[in-house]
Amino acid sequence: MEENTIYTVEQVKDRIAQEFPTEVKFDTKVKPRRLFMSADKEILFKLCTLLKDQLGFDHCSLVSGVDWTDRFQTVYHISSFSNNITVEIVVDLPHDNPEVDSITPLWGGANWHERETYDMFGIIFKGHPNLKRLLLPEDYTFFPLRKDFEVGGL
Amino acid sequence: MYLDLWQLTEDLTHWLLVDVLGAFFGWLGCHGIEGWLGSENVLLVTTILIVALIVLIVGMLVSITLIWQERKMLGRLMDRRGTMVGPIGLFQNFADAFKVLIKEHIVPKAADSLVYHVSPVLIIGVSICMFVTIPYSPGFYMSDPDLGVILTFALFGIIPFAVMLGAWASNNKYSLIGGMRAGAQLIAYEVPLLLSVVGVVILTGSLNFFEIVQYQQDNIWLIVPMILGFFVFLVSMVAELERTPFDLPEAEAELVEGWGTEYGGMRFGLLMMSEYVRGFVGASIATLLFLGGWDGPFLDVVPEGLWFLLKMFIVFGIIIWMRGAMPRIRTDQILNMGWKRLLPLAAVNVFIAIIFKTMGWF
Amino acid sequence: MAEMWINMGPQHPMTHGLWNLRIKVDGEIIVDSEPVIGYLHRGWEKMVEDRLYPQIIPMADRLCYGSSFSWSHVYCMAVEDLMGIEVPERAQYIRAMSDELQRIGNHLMWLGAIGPDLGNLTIFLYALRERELFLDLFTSLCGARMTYNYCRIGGVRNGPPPNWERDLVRTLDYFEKRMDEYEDLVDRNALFRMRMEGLSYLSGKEAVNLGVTGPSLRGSGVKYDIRHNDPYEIYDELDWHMCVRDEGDVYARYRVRMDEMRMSVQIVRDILKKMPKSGPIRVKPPREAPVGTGMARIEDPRGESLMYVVGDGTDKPYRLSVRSPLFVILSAAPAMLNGNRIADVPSIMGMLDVCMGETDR
Amino acid sequence: MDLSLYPQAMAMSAKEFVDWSRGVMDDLARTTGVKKAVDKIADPFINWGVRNSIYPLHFGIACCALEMAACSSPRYDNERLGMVFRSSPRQTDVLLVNGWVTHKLRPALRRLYEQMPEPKWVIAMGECAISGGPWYDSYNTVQGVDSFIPVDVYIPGCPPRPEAMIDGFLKLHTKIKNSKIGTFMDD
Repeated sequence: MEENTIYTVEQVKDRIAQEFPTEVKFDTKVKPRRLFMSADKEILFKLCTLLKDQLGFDHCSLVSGVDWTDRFQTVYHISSFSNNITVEIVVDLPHDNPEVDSITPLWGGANWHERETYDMFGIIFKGHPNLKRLLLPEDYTFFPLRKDFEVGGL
Repeated sequence: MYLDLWQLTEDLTHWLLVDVLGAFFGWLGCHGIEGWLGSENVLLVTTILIVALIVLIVGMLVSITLIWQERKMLGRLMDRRGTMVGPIGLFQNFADAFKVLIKEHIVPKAADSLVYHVSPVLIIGVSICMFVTIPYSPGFYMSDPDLGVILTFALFGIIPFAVMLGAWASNNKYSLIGGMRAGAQLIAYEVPLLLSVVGVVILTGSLNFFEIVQYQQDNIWLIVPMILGFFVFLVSMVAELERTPFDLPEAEAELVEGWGTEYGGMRFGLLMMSEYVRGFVGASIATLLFLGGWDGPFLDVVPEGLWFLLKMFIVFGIIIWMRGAMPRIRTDQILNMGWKRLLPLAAVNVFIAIIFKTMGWF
Repeated sequence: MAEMWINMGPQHPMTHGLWNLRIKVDGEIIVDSEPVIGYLHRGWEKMVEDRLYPQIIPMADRLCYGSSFSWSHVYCMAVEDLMGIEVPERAQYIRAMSDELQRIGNHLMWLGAIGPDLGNLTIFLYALRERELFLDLFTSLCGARMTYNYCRIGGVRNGPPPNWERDLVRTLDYFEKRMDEYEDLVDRNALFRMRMEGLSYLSGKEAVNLGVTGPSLRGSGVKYDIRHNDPYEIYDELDWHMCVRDEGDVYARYRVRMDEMRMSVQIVRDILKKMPKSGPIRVKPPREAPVGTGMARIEDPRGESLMYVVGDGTDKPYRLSVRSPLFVILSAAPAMLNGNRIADVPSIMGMLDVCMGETDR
Repeated sequence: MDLSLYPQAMAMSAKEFVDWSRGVMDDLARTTGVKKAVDKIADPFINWGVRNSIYPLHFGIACCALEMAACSSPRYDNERLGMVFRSSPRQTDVLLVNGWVTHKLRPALRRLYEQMPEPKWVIAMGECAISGGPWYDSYNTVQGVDSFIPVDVYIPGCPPRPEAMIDGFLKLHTKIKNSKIGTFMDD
């Protein structure tokens, strides 16, 4: 972990574009200390490893999901303590088979976020140590944050 | 100036049994009953029973006042009013007592019913037994055993046993842990407690409360030579009474209500009461052994019992003050403190007493 | 004694909310632990999908009742990010000021809560006594004691009332004196120190990896405060510094929070000096949000709170996801608990300032 | 007076004997008017005692829990009214439900209610406990705590101020005063 090297947003962007020229697409939005991108689900773990080990991103802020009815998205907010940059990675998943690599082995802080996302959307995180329901009782059969679950359902 | 309880009761009994009842039966013509009522044994037994009743009532009233003192004083320490039911909150404890009287009595399904029921009885019984040994003044006492000090501490020693029984019988994990803690802590603090008393015994040469107080009246209050012993005694006594900072067995934060978690209704009331009965006894022993008992100025005007109670309330006030200012300490720390700090200090105190005795200073 | 599992909760004096800590003990030592949460889960994220944007503000207040303002603040910032709204400068100052007052109020509630945890009720009542003063300030500012409904998308609802500055300065002066009293009671008491020092060590690296943020992270010696590292509102113009302790134990976490209270007082004084006396406090937001995403994060009293909002062109959010600081910190609880004693559970957990409303959502 | 079993009393088992003698004593007290006299004397005292020593369960659920804590702060000081928060349900009289109840919590709350000894009361504090409040369309909350435990006093507000909570407890005082708590043998 190169803790002492401080990267700018541009440098991080160049580095990622250099490693993953086709798999990662950058958003056009520009904001200070923010970097927006979308990535293929196959290279997510590799991308995160790169972020953590070489670019000094040591804090996983949030893992959440979005249901677009035709596809799922998982959204990762990963920030760096040394660079003061927060990256937002959006990963598209097919609606019938939502599976993605777990990033818990990299950041312990993602553990419960992934469990919660599974709890709410039914997205499977491969390689997660303990993927069980977290907030809802174990015997629930539905995933409430999916769009086909009505508000005020039950 | 003091009230001679025994003499007074004897007169009262004599008047009641001989002059009133005896005369009545004599008028009826039942001279057998009249003679039996006037016989020595009957008079003695009745006197003892009446004295016991008076001592019990007085002791209970004092203990209830201690609860009031604690609630009020703690309230003032915390910048609030404290209880305000009745005039200056004096009736709060009676309200509590009436309430627990009618509460439903629940026995947990998996509890060991017999032991669950026996344990609070044992605790409150042993606590009330300790009234027997505490003299309030030269005239106001229940009994005057030669080994009064030993008897009191022996009764104190039964409590952890009863606590562990009750804790185990409740079939609750918090109770069990609380009971184990109570056992470990009470046993660990008996030793420095008794050792700190040894110094007093060496100096006064007696195990009788009356002789110890007489010695202090003749010479000096023992807190002066035995200041170290008094400190050790007070700390150990707080631990023995399971009060903050040593209230681990009832640690509310982690063990809900400690070993008494499953006790509700009247049994909860009794356990609460016994805690303050023991508080009264503990503060009384400190007063008798170190603070000169009923000794004090203006003895020809002020009753001696009043001096005793005043000192006792002050000692209990210090204990309440400790509760207001300190947090609870941890299990390992409490045992460390007992065995590694207080025990050596108590031993040093014994040596000091021996030196004083051999030099003939006190 | 054989090993056994103990359920601490849902009703337990240690929890300060509603959750269940399952611990496996060997005698008095904890060998394993597992927090069970979800007792307060009411489907916040699902319900807000059926609410208009302004209607969500009072609901965000109820995310964490201890620090309501900072939650509605982060929500408004996220929606402003989505809608592309620039907040007037005076509103930014007022927001930062409310944030800091909220931080003091919340830390006072925490200070009160650790009192019974450590076995002393006095500090509880002292802290609550001063908390009332700050609640009074909030009542005069926005009319409610705890759930303010004060922040607005594009600004704040109203400016400070008359005599606000006088009341605020008086309260802060009084409060600083009281801070000395707390430190007399806690820091100078050997028993409190015995209970807290050297307990539940968490190294900086471990804390970062576990996602711990806020005072707990700064207690482990990591210099990270979003107000400083990712400044929002006008924090980069104010005169303040981060409070960091290197020890990594419970006492360090306690100290960081106490220092933060003093620092908040300093920040509020600075804001009073620099705040423009007049000017707009609010811009009118559009009713519909554009298609896109917005994200905001602020330094909550408990750590990093983040909201991510997805707009789909209607007047309701398509998705609003919340990062609660305590949600992540609780997942790190086993790392802090294992190896300690049962008696330390309340002091370790109490130092985290548990608030289940935001954790379960 | 059911004395018909008197000849068999010697042959009864202990439990039967206790039940039988209790019934006899009860009848005796009723017919002779002892019960009335005892009630007349004891009822005011016991009712007063119950009124003035209400121990709520130390159980914080949500927002209102902070107001419950604030209620014991020096400014409001609920100990004036004899209220002491106890942590064990066995030693409490009032279950103060101060927050929304989720489906995961519901069995636990019901169990806490069952664990409390009679006489006991329930106070629903805040909108969420009364009717679901802001979470009226949630998939995981119970809409009103009175759907599964009987509630005696409702304290509206979101959250209610501590004064409102004290007022709720005073309402409970009135309710107890008008009830028959404190009369004997009135099963």
